[in-house]
Amino acid sequence: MNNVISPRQDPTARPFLELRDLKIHFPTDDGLVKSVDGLSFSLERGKTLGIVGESGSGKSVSSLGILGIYHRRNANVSGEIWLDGQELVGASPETVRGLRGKRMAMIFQDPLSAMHPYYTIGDQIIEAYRVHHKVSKKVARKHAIDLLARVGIPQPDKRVDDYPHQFSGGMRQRAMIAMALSCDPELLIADEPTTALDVTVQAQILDLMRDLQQEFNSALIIITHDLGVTAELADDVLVMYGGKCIEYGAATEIFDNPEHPYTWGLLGSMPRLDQPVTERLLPIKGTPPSLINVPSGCSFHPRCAFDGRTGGASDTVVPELELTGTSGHRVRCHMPAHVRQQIWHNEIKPTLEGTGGHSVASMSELPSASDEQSEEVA
Amino acid sequence: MATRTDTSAPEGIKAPAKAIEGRSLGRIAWTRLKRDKAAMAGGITVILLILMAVFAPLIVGWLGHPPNEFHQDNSLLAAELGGLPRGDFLFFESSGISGDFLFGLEPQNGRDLFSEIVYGARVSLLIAFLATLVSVVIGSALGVIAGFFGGLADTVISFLMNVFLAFPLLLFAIALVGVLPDTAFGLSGNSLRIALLIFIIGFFNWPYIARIVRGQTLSLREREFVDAARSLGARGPYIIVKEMLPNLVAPILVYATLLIPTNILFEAALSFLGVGVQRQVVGEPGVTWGGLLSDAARNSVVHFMFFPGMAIFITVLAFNLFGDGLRDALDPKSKR
Amino acid sequence: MRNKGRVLAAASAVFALAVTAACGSGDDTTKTPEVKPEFNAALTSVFNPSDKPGGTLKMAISSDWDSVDPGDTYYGLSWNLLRLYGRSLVMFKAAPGAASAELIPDLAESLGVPSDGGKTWTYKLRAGVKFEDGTPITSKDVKYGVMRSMDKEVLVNGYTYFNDFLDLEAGYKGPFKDKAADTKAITTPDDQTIVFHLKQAFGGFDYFAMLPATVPVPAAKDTGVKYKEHVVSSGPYMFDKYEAGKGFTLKRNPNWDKATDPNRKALPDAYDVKIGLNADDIDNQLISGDLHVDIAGTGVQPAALPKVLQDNALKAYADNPAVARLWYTSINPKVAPFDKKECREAVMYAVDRTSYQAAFGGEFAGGQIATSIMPPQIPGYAPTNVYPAGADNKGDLDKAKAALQACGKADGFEVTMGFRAERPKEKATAEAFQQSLARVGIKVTLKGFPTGDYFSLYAGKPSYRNSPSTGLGLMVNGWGADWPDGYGFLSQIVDSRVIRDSGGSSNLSVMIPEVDTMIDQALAETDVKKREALWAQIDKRVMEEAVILPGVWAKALTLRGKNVTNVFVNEAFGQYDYLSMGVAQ
Amino acid sequence: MAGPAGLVCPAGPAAQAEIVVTFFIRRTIGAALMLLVVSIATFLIFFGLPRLAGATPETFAARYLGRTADEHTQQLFAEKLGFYDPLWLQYWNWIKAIFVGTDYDYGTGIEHCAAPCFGYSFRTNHAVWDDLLDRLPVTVSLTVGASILWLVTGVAVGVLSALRKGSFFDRAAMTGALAGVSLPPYFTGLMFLYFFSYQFDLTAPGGTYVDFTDNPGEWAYSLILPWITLAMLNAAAYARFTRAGMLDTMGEDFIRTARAKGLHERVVVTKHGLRAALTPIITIFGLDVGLLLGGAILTESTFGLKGLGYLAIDAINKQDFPQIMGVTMFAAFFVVVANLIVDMLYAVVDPRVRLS
Repeated sequence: MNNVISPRQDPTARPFLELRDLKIHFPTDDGLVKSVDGLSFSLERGKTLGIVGESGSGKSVSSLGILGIYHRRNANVSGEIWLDGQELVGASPETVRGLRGKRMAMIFQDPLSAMHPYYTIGDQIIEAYRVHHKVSKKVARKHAIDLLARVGIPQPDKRVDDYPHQFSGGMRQRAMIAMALSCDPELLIADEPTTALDVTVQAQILDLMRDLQQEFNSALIIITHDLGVTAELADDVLVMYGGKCIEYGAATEIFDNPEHPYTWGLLGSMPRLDQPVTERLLPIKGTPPSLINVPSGCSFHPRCAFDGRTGGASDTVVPELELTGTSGHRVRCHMPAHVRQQIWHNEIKPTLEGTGGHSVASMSELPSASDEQSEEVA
Repeated sequence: MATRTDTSAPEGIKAPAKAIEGRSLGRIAWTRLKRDKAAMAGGITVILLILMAVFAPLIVGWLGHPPNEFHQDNSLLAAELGGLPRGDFLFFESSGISGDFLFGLEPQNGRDLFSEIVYGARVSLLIAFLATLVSVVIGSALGVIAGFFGGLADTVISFLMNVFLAFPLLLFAIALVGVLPDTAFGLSGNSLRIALLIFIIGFFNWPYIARIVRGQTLSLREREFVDAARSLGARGPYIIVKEMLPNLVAPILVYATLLIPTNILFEAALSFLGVGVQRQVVGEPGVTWGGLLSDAARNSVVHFMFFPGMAIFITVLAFNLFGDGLRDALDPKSKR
Repeated sequence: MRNKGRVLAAASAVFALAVTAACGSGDDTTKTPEVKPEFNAALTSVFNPSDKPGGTLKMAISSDWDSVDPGDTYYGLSWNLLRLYGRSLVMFKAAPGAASAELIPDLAESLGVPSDGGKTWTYKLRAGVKFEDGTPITSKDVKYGVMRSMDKEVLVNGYTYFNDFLDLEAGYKGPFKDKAADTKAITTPDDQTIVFHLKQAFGGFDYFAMLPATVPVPAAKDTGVKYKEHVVSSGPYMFDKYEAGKGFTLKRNPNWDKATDPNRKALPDAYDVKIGLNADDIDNQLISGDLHVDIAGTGVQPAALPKVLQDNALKAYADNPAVARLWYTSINPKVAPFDKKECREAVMYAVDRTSYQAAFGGEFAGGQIATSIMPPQIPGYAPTNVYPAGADNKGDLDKAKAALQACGKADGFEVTMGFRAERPKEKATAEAFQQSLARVGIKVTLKGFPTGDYFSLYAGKPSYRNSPSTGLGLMVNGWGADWPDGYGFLSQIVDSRVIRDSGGSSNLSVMIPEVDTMIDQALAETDVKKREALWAQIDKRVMEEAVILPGVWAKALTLRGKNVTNVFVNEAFGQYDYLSMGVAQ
Repeated sequence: MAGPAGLVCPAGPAAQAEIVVTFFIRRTIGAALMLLVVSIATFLIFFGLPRLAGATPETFAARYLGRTADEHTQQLFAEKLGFYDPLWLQYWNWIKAIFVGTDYDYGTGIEHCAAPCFGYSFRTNHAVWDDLLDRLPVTVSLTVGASILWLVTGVAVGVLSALRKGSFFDRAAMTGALAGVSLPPYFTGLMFLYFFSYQFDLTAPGGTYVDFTDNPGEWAYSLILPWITLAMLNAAAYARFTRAGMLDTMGEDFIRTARAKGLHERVVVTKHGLRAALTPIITIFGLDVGLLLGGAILTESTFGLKGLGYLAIDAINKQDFPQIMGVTMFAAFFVVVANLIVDMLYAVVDPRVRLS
């Protein structure tokens, strides 16, 4: 499973970002937490990858891993991360730090807690800019005001001196984006950029991000549990479960021909505005797997309704992430491809389309992993 | 569509075959606590100290001499040196430490320091435990009232807490012990003193418990199950007792455990300053570690300071270790 | 001022010594041989005698004392010290040994001349004595000093001898209430003569004339309670700086004329008195030589005691004077079951006297086990031991049990014992009582009281100590002679008539009409020998009543400072004589 | 693009100033109210409670008088000092004296006790205020020295421990800190005195205090043991606070953001981590200093330092009520003022605190 690369890869050139068998493990008192366990993908500039999964599936950890924000003392990291020809896992922390914020930047979930409450928005943007550019405070301030204007903050020359708590949620997220863009990064990772916002603001932010990506021609990774967001932005989609990638492909593939039962579950629980309001949401039952005691075999099998159709392999053998179809679509499932496609077309799709998806809830209301686990890897 | 909720629901997801065995908070905490060596050491020490206090007469009968017995024989105390114990042990000069007197003798009157230390645990632990109980009762009651009812009750109680925190507590406690009458509530002598100390120490520490309980109550009040109970027509007292209290037990337990060592130090401080329990022969000897230290301060004989001081230190440390461990076990967020 | 560390201090002291020695060897005129320090060397003779003036004598005390105002002080150390800046009519001779018991004229030309059968006493002042500002001292200043001292609302400390004995007019108010107040009880026929008129004959009036109240006070300079902040000197030294609660310095009084004063050597140039130092530190500084005198004169602290006793070099600088002071315990006959004499006797027999002694620090620091009230150095003392506590002084339990049987409490009883909470020795005494009385079934409950209120509100207040609910059966007590004489020692603690309902008296338990009569007899007795014999009888009679359990006749292990000259113990005070000391340079 | 509908409009500078003034006034009134409650409670305890326990106006007066005063004198004095007045009137007079002063009749004539007059001491016949001022330098010296010591060491150890969580240093420091908070200062103080002063002669003996103005060197020399003793206890507590606060802070999202910006770890720790972690520490520090300024009772009595705490114990032992009242009010005053200062400081340090 080493050669998992972008579905759209040009085999001659090295992709802009490439992960190879990335593993991030945290030894704890209770056992080894395998937050990310063998993740591989690649991404080109100007393209967008959506990483989807429940809380605790390892999506945030992998993005932090790319940025090199983990405690070297208590995290075991292996594999390779290539950014524009430079390997990051083996690079010195100082090298990675120099890239952070400059060539790769991150937009965090919940900008209220992600911004320092004691410093003004301006100070925080200026700081981000000046750490990588030797400019005067005045120049940096001008830059910050420009950025704020760029992300649509009215009266940026005044608001630049406000504190984060003086901003509304949407404005804060815009400021956060401005901060991430301060050094024109080539790789932008957005971790649940819209989760904390209400629906109308969500749309504005997503618009903004799409515009900016095009303008800066950066590679964008959107991490979310909301397939809707992915559908809006992503070129490729990667579904994570229990620290592993279980389905990976072009966005159209994933939405039209998903082959993993977990992906079906995700789609089933996605509210669809384009469908008539007839049925209630279809939640995924059970709880996400413990990252310490990952279920044997296919880690999804305890929740999988089809584990009976794998001939008993589901709880003994870890399935490989194998190609299916021709467009680079890969799935990690014991069921043969034709069986999966059959189930999708005959059993699942009709249910989703026919009865499907009015909902009040989204996946955030799914039974989620205990907060404890996600905190432990942070 | 009933089948949707079945395990064979076509959306391809089923409930876990086996529900994970529900573990009570107590069990989880106990498992965690067992793994924490320092906390266990503290806990075991606490238990030993309690046993020592309870069985003081037996221990002293076995390893020492009655705590009030004078040993002024010239072979033990050097009368010509003003009653300094004879015999050195390590750096404990003139301590009189021997197989017969494990911690040596008190200068001048030759009481067995070991027995005094053992008996000292009684007063110390009794007062610390009961005073904590007083704090917990007052603090929980006022904390719940402030947190649950809010409004005027909260304003008044919060103000009271601030007033109490603004008082120079030690000063007040000392003054109160000094000012109060000799006989009251049908008690007199040391029983009255102990009762007073318990009340005073307990009374001055309630804001610490109240603050925690108030905060917890405030957050619990917003939780669904309380709303649920209320929407079902449950009234305040019922909600407090049935819904709130069970959820408050853990934090109260933790902070009570951490209050005990504070109270031990408080009692010792009062005794050190001479307003604690007084030595008696009627009934209990009323030895206090703080009192011994204060006597020792006048003599500059090192063993006389060392053992009572270490007794306080070890006891307080044991409770602190145990309390810290308990907090970590019950409240994983504070973990390490 | 203290230096940066004892090491440094010691080094400089050594250096100073070396310099002194060098100078001494070069100086032929004072060819005094090196005085070898010795234990008790200053007890009965003058140690390191010298007439060499100069230097600063450094003194310190750990607690404050009542006042430096001669009209407002009742502390022996204060009476000892104030002779530096105040001259009373009469004083004790500044001499070692028994000689100090002798009264000699000071401000007066001679001792008092009695007339009217001892009811009138006349003193003539020396000529040419002046206050520090140069004003001549007249008999009116002496009269004023006595008059002001009698106002106990303003000058609250001290004795009431003058109030009790002077033939004051009814309604006499004193100079504080009425500036023009005057009394015929003291007359000043001329500026050099003062006459005291008493209500009753009193043969020992010279002792009253010795009291600091007869130190002259210029009425114009009197500021009542604040007078202590600047006492106007009549002696060789006057106040330089005075800081309440911290200390003061004395410098030479230019208007003091040695010709008018045969009693004072006035050797040092100045005195530096520090108040409120740590008691242990005072001992350390005495040992290191940074300090010359511990004014309290009660001896070294328990911490330093073994050090001094074990180290011969240190011990050579120590003296062990007896003090005319008895540490005792009052047995209150007004509290059941002590209303029965046998029950009191049980206590007398049962108490382990050696533990009493140990409580006060043993034989050196504490004192000698007392068998009666009057200390041996009081003239007329006759050994008596009415209730012997066994051969080894550890209590006679058989007799105690027999006494308990006799009083109907064969199984013992419970009693409360009061003591001053801040006095560790008294606390130790009370604990020793608990211990030894428990042996015969008497259970003692201890109760500590604030020192300041002990006599005025608790033990000293009859309504408190005798009440059935708060009754104190046993009360730790202590008494030092105002002066070494039967009257001076006994009258305030065995005369039932000094007990007042408002409290404050030191007599907590002695209410024997027969004793009161005997005291009156003794007062009237003009023959000294007979009078002294009478006091001894009173001592024995009170003992028989078993209302006082004598503990120890106090002794102190005191340290002579290094470099101090002319040191001796003045028996009248039981302390080093502060008037005579000098300091070697 | 989003409209500014959800914006919180920042207040203009004038409005801001007004808010600050209102905040200040509100807090000051609150503080005054608290002092009032403390003073009433104190007064009741020292002048009301003893009456219930059997004290009479005469016994109060007796404390000003010597042992020799008779009943009549005591009554006269009780009358003169107003002890026969109803309790509320006595309290009123006491409060009034603090603001406008009062006259005391001490035999030699009327003496004026200028505001702030906390009454006259029973035993020294001194204005209590003078005694308080007299003792203040000792307590201030002790507190200032010790607090600097414990703040620096406590915070340094706490930060290092947090940054090296789980290391040997961390475990050793935290074990030490737990031991530190379990050690009573009078025990450590006594042992220090015994070894460093009594045995090895390295430091000043107990009871020594030299004024800073007299000799700064000796001042420090005389206070070094008390400083260490007092600082040890608090340094241990502060190390624990700081470590916990630092761990919390370093787990905050904004630290992750700071790292994601590519800031140097040093900047992340100091500028972002410490800034947030220290704010609550400063609050506790202010309150602790306020509390100690009212008298470090245990340390002062262990070392025989004649500061406010020592005065308090002395006054209580001798039942000198006016003095006890004075010290208590003084101490409460410091605590309340410290509270006030800390509140305001917090508003400055943490922009989120709304000044309303």
